[in-house]
Amino acid sequence: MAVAEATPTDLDILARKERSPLQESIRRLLHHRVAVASMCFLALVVAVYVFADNSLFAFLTGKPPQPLIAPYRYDGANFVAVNVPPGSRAVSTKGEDLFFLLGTDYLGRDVLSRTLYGTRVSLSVAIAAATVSMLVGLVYGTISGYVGGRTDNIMMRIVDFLYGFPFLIMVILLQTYFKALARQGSSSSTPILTLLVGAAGLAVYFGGASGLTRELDSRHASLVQQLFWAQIGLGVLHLVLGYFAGESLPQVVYTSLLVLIGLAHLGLLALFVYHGIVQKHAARSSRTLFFVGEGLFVVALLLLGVRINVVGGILAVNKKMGGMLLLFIAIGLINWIGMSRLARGQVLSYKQKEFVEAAHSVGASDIRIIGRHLVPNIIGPLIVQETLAIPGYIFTEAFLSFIGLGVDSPTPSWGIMISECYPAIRTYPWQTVAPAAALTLTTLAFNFLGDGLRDALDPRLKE
Amino acid sequence: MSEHSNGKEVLVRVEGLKKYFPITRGVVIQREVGAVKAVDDVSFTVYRGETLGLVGESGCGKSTTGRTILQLYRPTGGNVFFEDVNLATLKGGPLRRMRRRMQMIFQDPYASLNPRMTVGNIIGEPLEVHGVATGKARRERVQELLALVGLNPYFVNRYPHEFSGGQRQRIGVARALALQPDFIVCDEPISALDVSIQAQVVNLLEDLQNKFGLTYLFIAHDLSMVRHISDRVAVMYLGKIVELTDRVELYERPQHPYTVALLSAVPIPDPIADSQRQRIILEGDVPSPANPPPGCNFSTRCWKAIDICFEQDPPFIDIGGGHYCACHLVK
Amino acid sequence: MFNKKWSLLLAVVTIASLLAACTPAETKVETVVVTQIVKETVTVEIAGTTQTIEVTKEVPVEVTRVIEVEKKPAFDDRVTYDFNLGTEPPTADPALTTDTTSVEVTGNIFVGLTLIEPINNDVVPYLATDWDISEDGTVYTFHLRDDIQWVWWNPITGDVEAQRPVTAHDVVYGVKRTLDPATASDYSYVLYIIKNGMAFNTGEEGVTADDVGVVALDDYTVEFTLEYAGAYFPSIASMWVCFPVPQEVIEEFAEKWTEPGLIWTNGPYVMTEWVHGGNMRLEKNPLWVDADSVQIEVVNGYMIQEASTAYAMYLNNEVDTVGVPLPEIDGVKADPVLSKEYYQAPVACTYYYGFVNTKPPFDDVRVRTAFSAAIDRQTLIDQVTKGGQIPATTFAPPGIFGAPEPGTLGLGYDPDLAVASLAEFMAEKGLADTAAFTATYDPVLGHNTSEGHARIAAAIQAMWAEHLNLSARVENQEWKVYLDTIRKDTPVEEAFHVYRLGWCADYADQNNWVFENFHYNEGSNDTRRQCADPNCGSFIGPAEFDTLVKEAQTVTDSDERSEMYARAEDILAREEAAIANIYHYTTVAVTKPWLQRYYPSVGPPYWAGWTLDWEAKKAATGIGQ
Amino acid sequence: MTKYIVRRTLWFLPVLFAVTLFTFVLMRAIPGGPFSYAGDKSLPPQVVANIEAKYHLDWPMWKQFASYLLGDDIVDRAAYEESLALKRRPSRGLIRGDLGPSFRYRGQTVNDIVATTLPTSAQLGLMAVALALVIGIPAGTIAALKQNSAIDYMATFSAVFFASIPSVVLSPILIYVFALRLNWFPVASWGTKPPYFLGFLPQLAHLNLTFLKHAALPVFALGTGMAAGIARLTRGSLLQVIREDYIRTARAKGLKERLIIVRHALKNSMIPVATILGPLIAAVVTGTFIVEQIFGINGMGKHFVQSIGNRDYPVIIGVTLIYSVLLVIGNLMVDITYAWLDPRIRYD
Repeated sequence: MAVAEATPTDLDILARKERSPLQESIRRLLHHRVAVASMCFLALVVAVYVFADNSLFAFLTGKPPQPLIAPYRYDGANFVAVNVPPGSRAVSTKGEDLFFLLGTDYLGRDVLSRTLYGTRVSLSVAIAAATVSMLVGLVYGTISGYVGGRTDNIMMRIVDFLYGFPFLIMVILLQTYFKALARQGSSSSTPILTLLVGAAGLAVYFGGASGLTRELDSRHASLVQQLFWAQIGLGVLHLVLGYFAGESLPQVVYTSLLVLIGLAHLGLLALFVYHGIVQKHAARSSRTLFFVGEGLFVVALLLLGVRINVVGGILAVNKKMGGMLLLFIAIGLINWIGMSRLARGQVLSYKQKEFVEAAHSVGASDIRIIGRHLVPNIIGPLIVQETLAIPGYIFTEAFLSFIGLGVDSPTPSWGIMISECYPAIRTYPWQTVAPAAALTLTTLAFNFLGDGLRDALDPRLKE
Repeated sequence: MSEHSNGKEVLVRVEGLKKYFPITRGVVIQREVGAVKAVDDVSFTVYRGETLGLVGESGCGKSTTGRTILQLYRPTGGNVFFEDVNLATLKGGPLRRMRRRMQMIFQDPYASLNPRMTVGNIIGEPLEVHGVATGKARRERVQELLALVGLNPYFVNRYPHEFSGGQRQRIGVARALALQPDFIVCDEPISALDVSIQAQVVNLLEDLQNKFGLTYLFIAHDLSMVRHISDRVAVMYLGKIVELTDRVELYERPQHPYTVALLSAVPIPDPIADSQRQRIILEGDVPSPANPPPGCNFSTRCWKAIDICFEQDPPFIDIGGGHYCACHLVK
Repeated sequence: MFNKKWSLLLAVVTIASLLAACTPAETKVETVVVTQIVKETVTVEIAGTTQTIEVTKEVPVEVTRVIEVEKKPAFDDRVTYDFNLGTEPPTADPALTTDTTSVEVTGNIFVGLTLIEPINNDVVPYLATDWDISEDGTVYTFHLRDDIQWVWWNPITGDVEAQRPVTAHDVVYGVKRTLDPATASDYSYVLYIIKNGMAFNTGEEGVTADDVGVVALDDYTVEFTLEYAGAYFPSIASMWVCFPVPQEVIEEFAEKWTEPGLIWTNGPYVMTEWVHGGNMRLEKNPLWVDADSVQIEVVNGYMIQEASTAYAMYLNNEVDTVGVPLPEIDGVKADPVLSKEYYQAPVACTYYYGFVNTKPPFDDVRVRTAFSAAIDRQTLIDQVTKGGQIPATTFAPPGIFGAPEPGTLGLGYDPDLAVASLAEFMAEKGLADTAAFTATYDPVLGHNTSEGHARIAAAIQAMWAEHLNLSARVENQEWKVYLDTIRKDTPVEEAFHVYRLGWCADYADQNNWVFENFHYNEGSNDTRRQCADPNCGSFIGPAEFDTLVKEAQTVTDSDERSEMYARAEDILAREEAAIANIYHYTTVAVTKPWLQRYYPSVGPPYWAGWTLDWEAKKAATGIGQ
Repeated sequence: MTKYIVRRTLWFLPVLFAVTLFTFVLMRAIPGGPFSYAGDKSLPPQVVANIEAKYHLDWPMWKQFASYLLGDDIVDRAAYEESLALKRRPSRGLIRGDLGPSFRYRGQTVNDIVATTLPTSAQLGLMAVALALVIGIPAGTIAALKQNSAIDYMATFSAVFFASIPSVVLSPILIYVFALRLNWFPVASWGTKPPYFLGFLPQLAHLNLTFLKHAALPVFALGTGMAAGIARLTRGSLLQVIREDYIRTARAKGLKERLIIVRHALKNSMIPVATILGPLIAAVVTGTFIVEQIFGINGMGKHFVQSIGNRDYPVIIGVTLIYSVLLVIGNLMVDITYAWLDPRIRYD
């Protein structure tokens, strides 16, 4: 046998990947015992989240999901075993032998199964709200801080405005509104007005585009033509999807397709404006016609999408998720404010750094500077902040459940389980204890993880 | 390509360059209540292949001038011609394309390198941005550059925090060289370094200039280093260039009172001469650039000032042999 | 620096404690500011000439009340009944009252013309001693007692002072005020039976308050003229919308007239304290005609909304009686002490599921029959609601005039019928199995967001799954949105297939039940009976049910009326299967052994008839020692 | 500084206007009106029309909003005169401090409701904040000073633990243990009632053991979570501060350790605590629904939730506005406290 056909050269060793600051932080985090324990616990929770039932595989096979980790389905009522204490056995009406490790609730549903399924809502709310508020806050704060000047001023005034808005009342109002929409949105008819706007837009657009093709030189004219047909194509696709494919496609696919098309519209417009061909080479009238028509057309198509597709789609997805989606949106949409302030402050301090100027001087675009230079540097404190905010989101979900604005029954969430069962805390304590313990442990883990992350990212704190 | 009267080729021509930073008031509606005149009507030319030193106290607008020339700050007024292209009117893509030809080396080697990027990515970024080289070619080019500035080419995957100050400045130089520019603004590239390292970096810059025929705008507050490296030297005071001439001419025959005062403060490496020379101590503080004095900017501190100095701004004129000066007393 | 701060703090504390020690706190003047509108004549000089101008001004009138606060509040050794009102009563104004909490308050401080006697639900004389009915049944003449006084509780002395006797004019004023569109009374429509009542209330051109068919023949005789012969009018006359109210007080204090210290009342109790949202205190009216028989002297009502908290207060001897929260019922029944204090009494309310009769597949009577017959009412009561409710097969509960005995008519649990009906329907539609049924129609059961409704819905969902082998989805909506959704004019696509609703008696007559709820065009008809199109834009016409309940209004012979209503109920629940009646409510309460109380099935509890063993209560709770 | 405060105060106005407008529009967008039903009974349209006319809900939206903001006399003189003639309260407008009538509680105005319930909530909230500060700051300080000791671990753990228990779980447990089992405290209700001293303080005559007994459990239920949060913040920021150079300098000067902590470190480490205190006070002073609900306290918290359920529009806007006002005032106080804690911060 040949020995060491290819020995690694010294050069390769020298060129090895060095530890990045991120890896340093991870290494420090892994030395934080409580944080590691929290992460292990959260990993367990995530495992429960994913494998509570086999819906992942069931999605592929199209069969109804079966419980996997959870002993029973979360909505399996057993009238033979209502409110039985932990460790009880019962025989169902169909003769199955049932065992309830943590007892049952007022409909004879297994408390253990419901608690396990409950991770889905509570964790989803936590993660989704954190992601939404993080993304929105990051984008908003970064733009505000990066662009600076008057834009920054206006954007921060808006944030100041929102800072005076009562967060909880807004969530309650929004959630009430969303919940009310949930049934009404399912059957909205095609708005005539939108169609009219779209038709008018198309006509004007056509006029403008044909004018432009005449006035521009051949290269630019062909670009306008291509753009025009691309727009028409997108519009037709849009309409076809909206009317005919709406029912047969899965809602998620369908909604995301429509959103993509809408974005593509805007993107094309932006591209065109960016190149500024039209401004330079064409007559003012054709130019105006073109832009007004284009704008109307896009607005009409988007409106159409929003009316019959996006809202309907979102509501349908929301219904599939047991009412969670709108909860995410409500909580996330309002919590981004603090995040945007933090992001802006960080951007302002990094914007001054010479490496950003250096990037400018080599001709890097703004997007690149934000993406490659600013965001990687400011993301750390934001992640810490978001981790520490997660218990708050979980509590908010519990609170909304308490006042009847949480997810739809019978989808279990810890908040709903607690609020349904706490009046019985004297008689059937196990019904409250299980979800309360799960909730407390999870928030505890997030809190400890947040502390650990902060220590890891800011090593000065540790002696 | 414009030729100057003295036969040297002009690379950069700055005409009446102004950079004002607005001072705003108001919470809801912001209104401008004044401006910091960081660069106030500056004109000069840089010839191909030369090193133009730019000196002055901190806060006089040297760095701003350098950054405004490179369009890192958009000028408030005036023109910057790079060869025949007016950079001040360029935007977007065309400007970005011009950036390939002019680069900058920064003062603080710690702040000018992104701590989250590897050296390879830092130096390779210009190549990537302009699509010069990607993938393997880019890596090879980066290693070439590292070697060129005297660093081990196999450091490409290291992070800036693993290097010393001098090494970092070399990385900065390598980044500036990546696109093979014609013109480099060196913004006090050595003032943050230890004295022992300073000479190495300056020598490196000189070597590179010789090798690639680079043109430098060398910004510094250290007159002796400027004397060492520059062909010509411009002296700035409060947003204006007060004197611009040959290195030798300036150091031998300074005309402007401010230059005279500045040079008198330079230590001479001869203890006897140093103790015998007359040092001019300027009184008072530099006036605020937001509210410069009427007349000559230097009038408030000038020991030679006469009445006209307090009323009229002296013109920046050639007093002979390419020696420019802005002083009523110098004709 | 530190010493300074500490000394400042010390000073503040000292001053505060001195204040606390010095304040006599014996009397406290409290003022209620009432805005009054007055016209004033003002003389002004304009350009040298003097002019008199009439100016309308809002003048704040301060009504001062001084309350004695004793230094050491001596124990009030009067017979005190503590209970939980549950919520803040939205109003104490009889004309605006709509909810049970307000009815409980107004019913005890005001008297009606008649009274629904709490034990047998008979209509008995109250303010009216007797009444005459004209031949055609359209004119009712009530003769009033002359010994009932308007009383005012004097907040300064704490005494109850007689003002003047209650007369027929007060009754007329009360009725017309309820009907006055400016009063904006929710329940004014109940009085539409009175001649021109509807015309006046809806602001019909040329109809004024004088045209309304109610007049005072003399001080103690009042005559009502009705639109049609309404045999149930004496029941209506017991309602708060007909209460006599004091005109002078209402005109003086406008909206604030129901505040203690301002309000005049005429019932067995007077209101002496109303902390909005906190508690309400009422005291016995010593000038009440039957004051000697009123044993409970002070009534203290808390406004605790959380049922489990109120129950904990009962356990802690803080209230004398309380409703038992659902999860506690089993525990109470098992507890040796509490089980003796436990009582369940029927209440004149019905819980039912309505079918949207125009929404497929529920536009087919066989489907409605199947879904109704598959609900095992008794199991639901035993397992879920637990309060000993009565399984309902017809709509109106026992105690309502004309209500059939539960279980004798209508449709109840009948799994065989359910399966057969559904099978017949599916065979006709060519549906192979129930999976196909679900896939085709996706039936949705809606309820308003509440844990109790959710439990019942989940249980019934399970029963449908068990007996019919099909799955219905359950959706819930917030109350106000829900009410919007279930209206008959909601687009049918947005409507649920099945919705839940409850109904409680306003007055003890079937007219309030089958007619007001299900008559095809004069009732609220949320089930969309007899609608010509799915969205209920027009009607097919009266069916037998509609003719019966309309005619029964005017029939004077009570046996005949009862029979007509029995037939109507049978049609509604069985032949049309427009709704699925589920159960008739019960009150599930625990009461301390020292309290003797009634559980009226219709109308409010009248505390005047209750007794409380004060010594026993003091001994058990340790108060006053 | 004065100028700064004045400017910030002026800035309140557009914020409050925006809050009003937003709430006004959003709540009207929610389906279901305040009057179409009485209980379960759907009302005839004529009756609903009468009620809506009384509250001017038949006006176009802009006019309703203008009337809410400015008052009937400015927006529609004729309607104003008519209201006076009918002895009704015309809207005097938000600008004159009139929050309007309650739709649900006929005869009460939103001002009445706020005057009754806000003081109760404020008493509960302020006591809870006081408790939180009294427990949280010392606990956090001790934990920071004894970093990585057993005390620190205990304090940190219990802080995180208490911050992780929702009050909906804690409150019933407190009632069960301390009211029903041990009989130390009453189950529910609040120990003082209006009229209040200075509009929000309990009457001195009511300040007795009974008041404290009623307050004990809800204050504890509300305060522990906050105390835990404050302790964590104090610890974290104190740890950061005592590593700063000036503390080292103070140590080098030979100052007493206690003096260093109290005079130098603690004051500077209070900045993050001050930051959260503003919104925190605004939140608890206007009432926390869960604690008030479970302990049967007549506070403002319930109106946040129930007024939306009742579609009681004026109450929704009213309580939202009160909350916003407290929030912006709280934030202003925070900024002023900043300046006091950190003299480097100057506002002008």
